[in-house]
Amino acid sequence: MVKVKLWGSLRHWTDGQSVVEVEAKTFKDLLDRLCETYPGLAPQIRRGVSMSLDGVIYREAWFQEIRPDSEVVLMPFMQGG
Amino acid sequence: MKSLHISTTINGDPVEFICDPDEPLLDVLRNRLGLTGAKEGCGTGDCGACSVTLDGRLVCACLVLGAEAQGAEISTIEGMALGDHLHPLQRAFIDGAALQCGICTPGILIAAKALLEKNASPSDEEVRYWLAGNLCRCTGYDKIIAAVQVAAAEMRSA
Amino acid sequence: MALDQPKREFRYVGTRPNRPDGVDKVTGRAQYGADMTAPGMLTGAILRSPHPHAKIVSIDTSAAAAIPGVRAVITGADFARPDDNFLRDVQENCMAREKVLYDGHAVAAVAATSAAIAKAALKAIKVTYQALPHVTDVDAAMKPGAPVVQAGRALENVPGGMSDNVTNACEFGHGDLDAGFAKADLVIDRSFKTAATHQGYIEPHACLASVTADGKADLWCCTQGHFFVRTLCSAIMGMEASQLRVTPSEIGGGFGGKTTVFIEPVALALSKMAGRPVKIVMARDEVFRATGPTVSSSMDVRIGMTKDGRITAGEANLRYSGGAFPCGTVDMGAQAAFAAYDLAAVRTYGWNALTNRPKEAAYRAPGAPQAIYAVESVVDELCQKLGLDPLMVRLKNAAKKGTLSSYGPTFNEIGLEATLQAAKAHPHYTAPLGKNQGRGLSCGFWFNFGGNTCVSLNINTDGTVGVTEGNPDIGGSRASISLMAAEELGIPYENIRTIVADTNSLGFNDVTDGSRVTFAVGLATIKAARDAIGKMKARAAKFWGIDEEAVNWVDGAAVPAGPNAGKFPPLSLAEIAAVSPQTGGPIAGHYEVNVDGAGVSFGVHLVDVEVDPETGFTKVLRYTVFQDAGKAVHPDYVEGQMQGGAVQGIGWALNEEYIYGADGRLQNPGFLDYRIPVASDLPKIDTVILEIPNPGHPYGVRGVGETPIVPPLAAIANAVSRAAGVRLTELPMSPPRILAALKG
Amino acid sequence: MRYMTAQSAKAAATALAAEPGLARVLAGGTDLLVQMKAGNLAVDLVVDIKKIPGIRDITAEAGGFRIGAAVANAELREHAPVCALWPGVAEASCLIGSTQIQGRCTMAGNLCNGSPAGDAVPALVAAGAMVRIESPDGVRDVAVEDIPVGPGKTTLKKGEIVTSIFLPARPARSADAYLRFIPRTEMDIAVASAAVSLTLDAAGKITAARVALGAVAPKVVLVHAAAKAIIGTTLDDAALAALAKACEAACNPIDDKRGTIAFRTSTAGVLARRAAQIAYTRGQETSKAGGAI
Repeated sequence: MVKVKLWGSLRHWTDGQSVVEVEAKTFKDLLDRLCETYPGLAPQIRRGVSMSLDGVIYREAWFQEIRPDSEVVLMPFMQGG
Repeated sequence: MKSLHISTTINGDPVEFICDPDEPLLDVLRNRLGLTGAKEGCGTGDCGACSVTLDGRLVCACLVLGAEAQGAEISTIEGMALGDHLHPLQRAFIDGAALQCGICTPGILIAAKALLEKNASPSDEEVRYWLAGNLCRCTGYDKIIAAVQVAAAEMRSA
Repeated sequence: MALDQPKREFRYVGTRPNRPDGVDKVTGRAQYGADMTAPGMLTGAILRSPHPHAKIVSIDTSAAAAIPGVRAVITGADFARPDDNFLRDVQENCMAREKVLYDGHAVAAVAATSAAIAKAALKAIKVTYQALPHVTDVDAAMKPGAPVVQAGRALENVPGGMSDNVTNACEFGHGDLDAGFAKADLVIDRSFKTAATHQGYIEPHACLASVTADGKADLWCCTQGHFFVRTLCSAIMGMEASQLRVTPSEIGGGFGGKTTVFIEPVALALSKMAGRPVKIVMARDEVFRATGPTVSSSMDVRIGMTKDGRITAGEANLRYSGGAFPCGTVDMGAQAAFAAYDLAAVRTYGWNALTNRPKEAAYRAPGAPQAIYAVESVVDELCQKLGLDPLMVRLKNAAKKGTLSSYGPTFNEIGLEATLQAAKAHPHYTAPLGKNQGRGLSCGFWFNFGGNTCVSLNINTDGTVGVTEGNPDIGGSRASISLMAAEELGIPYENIRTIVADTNSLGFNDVTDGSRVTFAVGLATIKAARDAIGKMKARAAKFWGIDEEAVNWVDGAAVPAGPNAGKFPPLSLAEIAAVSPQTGGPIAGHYEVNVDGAGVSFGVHLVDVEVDPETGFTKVLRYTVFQDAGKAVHPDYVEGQMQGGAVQGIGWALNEEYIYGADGRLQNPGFLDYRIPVASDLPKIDTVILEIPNPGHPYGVRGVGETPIVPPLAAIANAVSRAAGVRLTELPMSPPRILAALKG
Repeated sequence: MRYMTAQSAKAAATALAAEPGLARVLAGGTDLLVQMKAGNLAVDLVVDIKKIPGIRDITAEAGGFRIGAAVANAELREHAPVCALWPGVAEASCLIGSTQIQGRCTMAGNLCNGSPAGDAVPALVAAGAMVRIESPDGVRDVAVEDIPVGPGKTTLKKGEIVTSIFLPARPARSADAYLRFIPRTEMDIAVASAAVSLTLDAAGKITAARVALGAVAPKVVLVHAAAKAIIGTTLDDAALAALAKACEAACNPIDDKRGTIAFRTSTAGVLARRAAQIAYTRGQETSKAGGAI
C-alpha cells in the first residue's frame, strides 16, 4: 500500500482524509486506484495532476514506479510561463 | 487616395517608391522596400523599435510620413555594418549578450550610434536617458548600457 | 529517472561564447513574426468589441464583403464549436460567439488585398450589441448578485452558494493553524490587492497562414511553442496534425504570453476562405486589449511570529481573476505562497473568479508573484514591529532539505539557505542608507518544469554538428544548448549549430515555458549526444576490431578503454565522421523524453529605494539579485534572466497596471500609459549566481527564467514601506497611491 | 488624404483656408501621426510646412530669439544662446517625449496641440513668449497664453498657422525653470507641471515673476497670485509656502488614469516651489556671471 497525500480541496471526496492509502506500483496504478476508490476525484485527475515522489515532481509519467515507503503527494498539474 | 512618387536615399543608395499620402515611413520601409530591420512595436512613438535616422536625426519611422522622405537621407539598421564588417556597437552587443529576444536591438543600435556621434564619452546616466525611448522588456537594460560603453571606448581609441 | 551525481567539472559549459543568432539580430536580418511574406499574401484584420460585456444580436458582414479587394470575412459562426472546455475557451477567446466578454474581444475578421481596404472593411461590418452589466473587479465579481460573466463554469471543487463567477477553489497546507497562532507573540493580518499586468513583449503577435485547396496548411508565427500552436489550431480547424505545419519565427519576447493562440486560428480560417495566404499582425492596442495579462488579485494574509522571529503559523486567502474564462493560476499561487518557509502550520485557500477582462495568459511564474508579495510583506512588517532583522528571520525559518513544504512534498536539495547567506554576506546588505531611503528584501520561489522534449543531433562528415530542437529561443537558449552538446561531445562550441525546427521535423516539444528549455532540452541534447557518441564508439570499435564496450569517449575522441583493449591512437569525432559513409552511413543521435525532475528554484532580492515625501515618487537606487541556477550554462544569459525578471517585477511593483474605467473599457492600451520601466528608471541590476546542483539534471541545471520576477514585488514594497514609514498594501505603488498613504 | 509641401507660409495658410474638409499642419508630426493612426482624425489635407524658407531657423532678434515653427526641439537644445537665456524653456522643450520624438517635435506643435499637459507651454507662458501667426489675411502676434482654450482647442482660426515663437530679451539677473511630475523618469505625459520665470535685483529680491502651471486645469494657467506671492521676497520659506498655496488654489484638475485631483493639486504646489528655487539660484548665478547674455 502507498500513502498518498492529497491537497486540501480534494478531502471533500475522500471522506475528509488528507492522506489515503491505495495499492499502487506505478503512477498510473495510483491514478486508477484513486479514481476507483474515490470517484469524486476523477474530474480533477482527468484535468491533470502531478505527483511528487520523494520530492521529485512527475507530471505525466504513468510508468514511474512507486515504492511502498515513498513519499507520494498529489499536486495540481503544473503550468508555467 | 492618390499615391505619391518619392525619390530618396536609404543607406546611401538611391531609392524610389510609391506610397499613400498617409503611409508612415515605417510601412514603406517594411512593406514596400523589404527593409524589415526596423520593427513596429507600437506605431505611436513609444517604443523606439523603428528608430532610423532622417537627415542625421534620430527619429521613429512610425512617426514620419513616407512622403517626407522626398530628397532626404535615411539610415536604417541594414546599413549599419559595412559589408561583413560589423559596427563596433553591433559587435559589442553580441560580445556582451546585450540582447535576448533581439526585437528592440535594431532600434537601440541606431539610437546608440546617434548618441555616440554626438557624445563620444557619455556617462551611464546619459546613455540611459538617451535610450529611454527604446523599450527593452528582456534585459533590464543592464547589459545594453554596458555594451554601449564598450563600443564607445573602442570607438574613442580607434 | 536515474539521478546520477551531476557533473561538476566543465570545459565549455559555464563559458560565455557569442550566440549563434547574434549577427542576424544586430543587422536586422533576423525574421520575426511580422517579417514573413508570401506570394499573393492578403492582410488580415480583426474587429473588436467596444463593450466589456454584451450579447451579439447580429453581425451584418455583407457591406464589408462587397468592398473590392475584400477576399474573406469571418465571424464566430465560421468556427465549429469544440466539445472540450479548454479548446472551446481558446476558440471563443480568438473570436466571440453569442456574447462578447471583454473590451477588445474579437467579433469578426477580414482579409483584403491591402491594409487600407481591410481597415475600411472592418468599418463596414455592422454589429448589433445588447449591452449587459459588467464586472472587472475580482472582489465585486465574487459577491452574490454580481453580473455573471459565464454561467455554469464552476468546477466540482467550488463550494455551493458562491457567485456563479467563481470557477475554482483550492486549499493547501498542513498543521494546526489555531495552535500555531496561539504560540505567536504577534499576529498580523493584512489585505492586499495587485493589478493585472501585461507581459509587455515588444513584438506584437503576428502570423502568416496559408491553407491550400487540398486541406494542407502552413503557419508561420511568433510563439513560445509551435507544437502546441499546431495542437490548438488543428483541433479548432478540424485538421489532422500532419496537415498543418507550424514554423516558428524568431520571437520578440513572450514571458508566457505567447504560449497560446489569439490570431492563428483566425488567419487560418481567413486563408481557407480566401484561398490565399493571410498575414495578421496585431497593433499594440490589440495586444493590450485582447492578449494575456496576468490575473488581478485580492488577498488576505495572516502570519504569527514569536519575539525571537520564529513563524508559528501562516494563512492566506487568495482571490484571483484570470479574466472572462476559467483559470487555474490561483492553484499555483496557493502552492507557492509560503514555499520559502519551514512551517508547522500553514494553510492557503484560493479562488478564481470570472471578470470582464481579457483571458489570462501565463506570465513568468504565473500566480506566484502576487501571493508571495502578500506573504513577504507581512513577514517584513512582523520583523519591523518586533525589531528583528528581516534576513535573519528568513534564515531562521528557511525551508531546507527535509522541510515539509507548504504545498505537500518534502524538499530535496534546495538553495534557499545558501542564497540567503549570500545576501547576508554581500556588501549591499550593510551599506548605509540616507534620508527617505529604505531597504527591502524578499524571497521568491518557482517550481520549474521539464516536459515533452525531442532532440536530434547530426554528426556532419566534416566533423561539425547540427543540433535540431523544437523550442523557440526566447533568450539565448540555442547558445546554451550548443554549449551542452559541445561539453558532452568534447568538440568546440563553434563547431556546433543549433536550430529550432518546425513541427514536421521533430516529435512533440512542449512550449518554451516553466523555465524548462535549458533544463529539459539541455538534458535531451546531452542524451542525444550520448546516443551519437555510442554510435561513434561502435564505429571505432569496428575500425579497431575490438568490442564496443572496450571503447571510451574522451575529449572528443574514441579511445581504447584500457591497455587490455588494445593500443590504438584516438579516433576523433571528425575522423570518425569523415569515414562515416564507409563505415555504415550517417551518424545521428536522438533523444525523446517527457522530462521530470526539474529542481525548484529560490531567489532573494535586495533593493534600496528613495521615496520623495512630497510627491510619492520612488527611485530605485540599488538592486541585487541572488539566485540558485543549479549550474549556469551560459552565465551571461542567466544574468540576463535575473536582470530582466527583476526589472519586470520593478515595473509591476511601481507603475504597471491595467486601468479600467467605470464603462469597463481598458483606459491604457499603449506603452504611453501602460508604463513599463525605461532605461533611465533603473540602476545597475547586480547579480549573484549560486550553483547548488539539481540532482535531476546531468549537469545540475535548474530553470532560471521565472523565479526572478517573484521577489521584486515584495522587495520593492518592503523598501518603499520602510522608506515612507507607512505600509503599502496595493500594487502598483504609483506615486498618487504612495502620496495618499503618506498623507494618511 | 492629400499631402502637400508648402513653399511659403502664405501658400500654406491659403491651402488650409481653402480646404473644405479637415486640414492639418505637419511640422514634427509626433502628435498628428499618432492621432491619424488611432483613427481619431480623418484628415483630408496635410500641409507640410518644413520646406518654408526660414521656418526651421533660430534667429536673434531684439535681444531675444525667434524660433521658427518647424525647429525641432533637438535643434533648440543644441542652440547654446537660447538655452542660456531661457534655460527653463529649453529644459521644458527637451522633456517632450524620447530622443526620437525630440528629433521631430516642435514647441509650436506642442502649443497648437492644445493639450493642458504640453511641457513647452507652461514654460513659454512663464517666459511671456509671443506667437507669430500668419493667415491669408496677414500676420499677427499673440501672447502664448492666449492660444490654448481647452483640451485640444485653440484660438487659431481656420487658415491660420503659427510660423514662429518669440522669446524676448530679459534683464540681468533673470532666469526661469520648469519641472514636471511623471511616474517614470521619461516617456510620460506630465501629471502636473510648473514653470517659473523671475528677475532679481542686486540684493537678491525678486522684482518680477511669472508662474504657470500645466496639467492641472483645462488649459495651462498663468497664476498671478503665485507670482505676487514671491515678488518682493528673497524666496524665503514663507514666500515659498505662499507660492505653493497660491498654485494649489489655482488648480482645477481632473481625476484620470494619470493622476488624481488631490495628487495633481498637491504636486503642482511642490513643483512650483522647487522650480522657483531653481530659477532663483540660476538668477543669482547669472548675476555672478556678470548678467544675462
